Amino acid sequence: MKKDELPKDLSSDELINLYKKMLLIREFEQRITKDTGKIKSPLVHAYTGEEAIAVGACAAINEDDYITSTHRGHGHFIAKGGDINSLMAEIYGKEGGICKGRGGSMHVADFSKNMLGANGIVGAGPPLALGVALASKMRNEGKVVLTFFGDGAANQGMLHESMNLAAIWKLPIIFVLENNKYGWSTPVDYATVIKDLSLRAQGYGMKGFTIDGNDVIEVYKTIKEAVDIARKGGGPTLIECKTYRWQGQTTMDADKYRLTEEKEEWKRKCPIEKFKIRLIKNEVFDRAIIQKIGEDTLEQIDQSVKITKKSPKPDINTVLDDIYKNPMNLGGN
Amino acid sequence: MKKDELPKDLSSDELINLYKKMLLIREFEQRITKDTGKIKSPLVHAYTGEEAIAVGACAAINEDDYITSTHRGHGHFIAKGGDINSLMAEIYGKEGGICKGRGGSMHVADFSKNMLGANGIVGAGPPLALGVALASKMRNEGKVVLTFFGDGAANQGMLHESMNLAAIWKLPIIFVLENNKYGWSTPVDYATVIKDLSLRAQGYGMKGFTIDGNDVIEVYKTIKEAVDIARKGGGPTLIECKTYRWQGQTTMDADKYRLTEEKEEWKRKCPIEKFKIRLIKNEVFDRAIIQKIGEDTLEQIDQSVKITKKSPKPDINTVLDDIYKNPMNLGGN
Amino acid sequence: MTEETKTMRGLEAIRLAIEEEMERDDSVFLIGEDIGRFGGAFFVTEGLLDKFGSERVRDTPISENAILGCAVGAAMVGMRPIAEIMFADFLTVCMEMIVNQAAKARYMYGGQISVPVTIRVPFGTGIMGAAQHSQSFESWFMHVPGLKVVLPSNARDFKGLMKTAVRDNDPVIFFENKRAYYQTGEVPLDKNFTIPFGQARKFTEGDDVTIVATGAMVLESINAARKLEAENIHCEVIDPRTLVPLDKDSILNSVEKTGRLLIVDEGCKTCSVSAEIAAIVAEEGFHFLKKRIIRLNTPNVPIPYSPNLEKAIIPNAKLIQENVKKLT
Amino acid sequence: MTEETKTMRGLEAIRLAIEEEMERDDSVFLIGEDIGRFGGAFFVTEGLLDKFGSERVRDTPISENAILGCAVGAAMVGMRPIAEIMFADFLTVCMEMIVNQAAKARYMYGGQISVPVTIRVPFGTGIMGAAQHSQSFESWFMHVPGLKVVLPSNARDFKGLMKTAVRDNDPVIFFENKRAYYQTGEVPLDKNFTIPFGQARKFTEGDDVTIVATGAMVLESINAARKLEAENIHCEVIDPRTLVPLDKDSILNSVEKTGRLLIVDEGCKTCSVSAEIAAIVAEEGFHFLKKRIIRLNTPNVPIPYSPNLEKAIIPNAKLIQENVKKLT
Ligand SMILES: Cc1ncc(C[n+]2csc(CCOP(=O)(O)OP(=O)(O)O)c2C)c(N)n1
Ligand SMILES: Cc1ncc(C[n+]2csc(CCOP(=O)(O)OP(=O)(O)O)c2C)c(N)n1
Ligand SMILES: [Mg+2]
Ligand SMILES: [Mg+2]
Repeated sequence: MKKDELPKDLSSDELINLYKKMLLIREFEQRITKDTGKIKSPLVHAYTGEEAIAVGACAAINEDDYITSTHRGHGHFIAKGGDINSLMAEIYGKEGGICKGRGGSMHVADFSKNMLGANGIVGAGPPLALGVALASKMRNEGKVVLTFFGDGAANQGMLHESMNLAAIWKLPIIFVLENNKYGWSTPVDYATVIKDLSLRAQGYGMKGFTIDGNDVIEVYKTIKEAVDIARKGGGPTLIECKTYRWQGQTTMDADKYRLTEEKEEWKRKCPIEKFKIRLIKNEVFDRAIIQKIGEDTLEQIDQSVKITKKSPKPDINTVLDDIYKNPMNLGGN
Repeated sequence: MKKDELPKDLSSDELINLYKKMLLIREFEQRITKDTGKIKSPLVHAYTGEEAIAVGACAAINEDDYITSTHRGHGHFIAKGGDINSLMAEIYGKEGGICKGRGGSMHVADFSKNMLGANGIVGAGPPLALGVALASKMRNEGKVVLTFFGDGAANQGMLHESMNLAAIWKLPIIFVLENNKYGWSTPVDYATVIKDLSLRAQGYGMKGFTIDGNDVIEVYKTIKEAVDIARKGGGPTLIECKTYRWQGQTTMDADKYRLTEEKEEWKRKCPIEKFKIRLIKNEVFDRAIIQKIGEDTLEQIDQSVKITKKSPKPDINTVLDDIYKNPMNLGGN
Repeated sequence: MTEETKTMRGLEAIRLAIEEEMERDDSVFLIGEDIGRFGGAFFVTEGLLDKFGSERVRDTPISENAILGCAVGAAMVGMRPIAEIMFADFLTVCMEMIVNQAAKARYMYGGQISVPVTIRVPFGTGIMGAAQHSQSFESWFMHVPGLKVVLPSNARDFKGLMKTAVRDNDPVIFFENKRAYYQTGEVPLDKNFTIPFGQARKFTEGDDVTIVATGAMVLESINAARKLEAENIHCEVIDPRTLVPLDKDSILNSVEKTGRLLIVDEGCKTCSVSAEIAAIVAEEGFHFLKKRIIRLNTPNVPIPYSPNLEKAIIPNAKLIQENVKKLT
Repeated sequence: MTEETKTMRGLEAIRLAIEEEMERDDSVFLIGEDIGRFGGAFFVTEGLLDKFGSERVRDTPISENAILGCAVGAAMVGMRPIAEIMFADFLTVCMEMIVNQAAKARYMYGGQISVPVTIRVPFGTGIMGAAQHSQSFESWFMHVPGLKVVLPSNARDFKGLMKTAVRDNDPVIFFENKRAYYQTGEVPLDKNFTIPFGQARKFTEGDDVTIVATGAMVLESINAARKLEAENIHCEVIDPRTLVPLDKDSILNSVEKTGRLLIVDEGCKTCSVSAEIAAIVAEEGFHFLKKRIIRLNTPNVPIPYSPNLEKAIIPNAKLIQENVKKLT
């Protein structure tokens, strides 16, 4: 086996961590999918197959940088360092969930990690990300924002407004377009004429790149570069990451609109498998470590399921809590 | 004087008609501006300085082709063949107005001419134009739609959705971007980074051109080409016409945000004056005819004011008419 | 003459109505996200692509303003589009085409045109949709003159009212209750079967209390009324079926008889459908009232994800029973 | 202790409040179309650019979703933005950020954050704005839990409530009545002057009829009440000032005294503010009522352009007088 170029700014541990995180997301989603019947929600979206994007991207930013996510947010949550126990519990709708069971899969958020929320509205993350980036800029925080969105979301009006605004104000924001070839059942090549969606960046005077979203290192490097520019006041970048979702649109989707061959083809491009082989080739780790990581990962997930099961359902007496921060004054005059 | 190239498909009469229409718009807006005090509405937007776009564009389509307009719609209305008496009366809020005094300046429309309406919402014309183009396509009418919008509107989310949809379905629609350098008080070079907004067409896989919007012949020719493509099923085109509005945003706008030099500079590029000289040079008409056209135009406008003044205010007993086409059934069970 | 009917679910009744109208009238076409090959998020349009082709069953990108622009614009020039917005919650991204364009075009253009568009919108709770996939926004549209607002509660009405909506010459927003999608009912097969707008339907007769309910709350109310019969409390359950136009007469006539009014709707309480109905009766039927009016609504809270929380806030038969008793 | 005040127009009172809050708190900033050099469509923010610079007074392209995205997103991470949407009518293009994001973020994320954003929205008739520049949409937002809805009617309240809005930790939608912009009033100059949310203001005292009015209808009601005094009819004119939270107690206490209720608001009648207030009283104050409730609203019609048509549909003092008499 021959060594190839791995980024010099990443230590072996960091490289292994990328692998671990991707695997954790993968196994988490597998478990969620297996548990669909118990979770019952028809609106759970698994990130399987796209792990390299969230993990590569989040590795390229600091802990106190921000991300906004999508309806398909578990991967972003985990990649940004969110706790899988509270993630699992949330998807199960339990009191111990990160949103106390109020949000569910489509609204997982961990503000302590600056993971600013999955979002049920396609395209709603980027406008919010503008505000976060603006706040960072106005307060001279030097923090950047990654805003993830899909190929489907790319055709939402809000996206256009967001990219233009980010560009004119040179906001520290990276538009991470996860092009997994479908918006629900709609193929991206039906939804738009152009091949590479990053082309749209030109229309806003912004840089745009299209990269292999299944290559965690390529994602890491490209985002890192864009982040460096953004942090220095150079403004936003659009990065289209080509990938594929392995599962149906939701964990309950029969997925009849995609060809088996296409799915098989993409499974052969598995981002985790690909990276594993590369790390082995480069002698970053070996089969024994891999085995151990695999076991630890499953153990972690089993653990989270156990904790989730012990977590009670949310108390119905709290159902009207947390609507407002400042209590409502209803006094007479 | 030396002759230059004039389009061969336009007869002298047709060329003179372009001039007449531009002048009619110009004088109409001058009159409206003079009458601001009588009209009272603070939301009247004059087209002065931009006449070549509406006139050149509408000359490039057939009478039964469609247009959608903007808040600045008088010019489009006249160019599409609408009757200035009912236009004037509408702006005055009279019963004889084309919308019976219900719409006013921002909603002038003449559906008998397929002028589908001025619109008070910036960016709302293009989505509607999609539907009109789609109808034309589905019914094999061979009709095209020109949808006018401003440089300000270009940053509305709806625009993005509309251009993308038009492109994927190859709808017979021409996006006519009237870049008059300002969206209200906001300079276009503040509102977006790129110099030529037609660049955005690329992001949708559409052709885009930037042209001199003060040259009625250039507008005519470019639109004509795009129309021919659209009629043959070749899909949409974005045409950015660079121009300038001579007056304030509204007839009541003090217009303090623009430099006098800039205004003067653009007045020297007057589309009407420029075209007049060109027609003289080419011996299409002479001073005598020009004189006559000028007088006729003013006469027409005086006439329309007279008619307007005679038109009664709308009858308040009709105020609840025309909300619904099918009467509301309110019977018991 | 007996009516030929078939048992089917609500969503199939809508599909049947659409299919019949598309067969009847070439100017009817469908537009929306994933409505073609996929058949729609709730499978209402399943099979229609095969039958009518992709020209008339148009899948779109995720661009709700463009979807409604297509629909409203096409209607302005004589087509009869049926647009689907996948969840009522997403109306927030495309209000413009409905509120400022479709609703107003006829009036503000001085009656020059009409806008025969139908906008289909699934709404309501029951699928763990949480805050952004469970909302009931019908009262917003009741507040917008120029629109007609339809909200059927059962399979039969889905069919009859959908057909009327498509044939109507004004913009109609057609709210489809998610729970009602899955409930079965007897649906007339007659292709001329339509239900006129502005006619409420009375499900039970009684002298004691009038219950006005919409959507999923109709069935809850009927169930409550049945239980109450056993206690000798007789309720009239009235479903307005169309909110604009609203059949005030049926409501007022019933209140004249009972003197007592309970209103049940799934929207958050403030400024909901129930507010309007209460206000109408307080204005026009006050002299009939023997007791205060009671409104049962989802309280003013975003819809939570966890099913036990959701269940705790949505009115149900038990709550209706309890409140009817407060009035008697 | 006498209060130091200055006479100013409504729009200047808002400006003063904003200016004071921007001086007090660095995290307050302004964002909107043409709010900087131009000073805003109604000149509310005139002069603030010069004072605070373009970082804190941010002109934007015509991209309302991006404007509100900036505001809501920044608020989620601790800023206190004040966004301007130029006319209420344009809320149709940017409901998403208000309804599905700002209003719900705190609840659906389990209380992790709050969203201290203020959204300023001029609304109402009176400037020949026609169908798309005259609307009153406040009831839509009352229907959305998580938002606070403020609607002052005069200069003093503009100042006091704007300051409270900026300091409040929840999303506030602040409706600014166009007619009230130009009416003058005495405005306190004290920088600590604020008016708490949820406290109605009573303008006149009386035993005969309670008039609840909002926005421009408050002045019409006061004028009507003054005229009616001459006929020995004594009305209480109550302005709720904030619609969410709503000071029900003040309304109910007044109705307890008078037994008669007239509600006047400028929104189209169906599902308007007046519907909710009527419903609340029909539910909670029914036993006080001696007569039916009357609502005066703009009828369900798009706003016409011609001033005589517009005038014909907007409630005014004369109509209020006539209707008060119907109740006495
Ligand atoms: C505004 C809006 N429109 C439609 C939907 C329904 N919807 C949820 S996910 C989805 C597909 C999104 O596609 P994409 O952006 O490519 O993300 P992916 O699911 O592929 O990750 C759709 C249409 C929604 N949630 N919000
Ligand atoms: C959605 C919306 N936002 C804002 C406005 C207010 N407004 C009216 S005209 C205008 C400027 C439009 O600029 P542009 O599109 O360049 O057209 P122009 O006036 O220059 O012809 C603005 C901001 C509006 N009418 N609609
Ligand atoms: Mg996708
Ligand atoms: Mg412009």
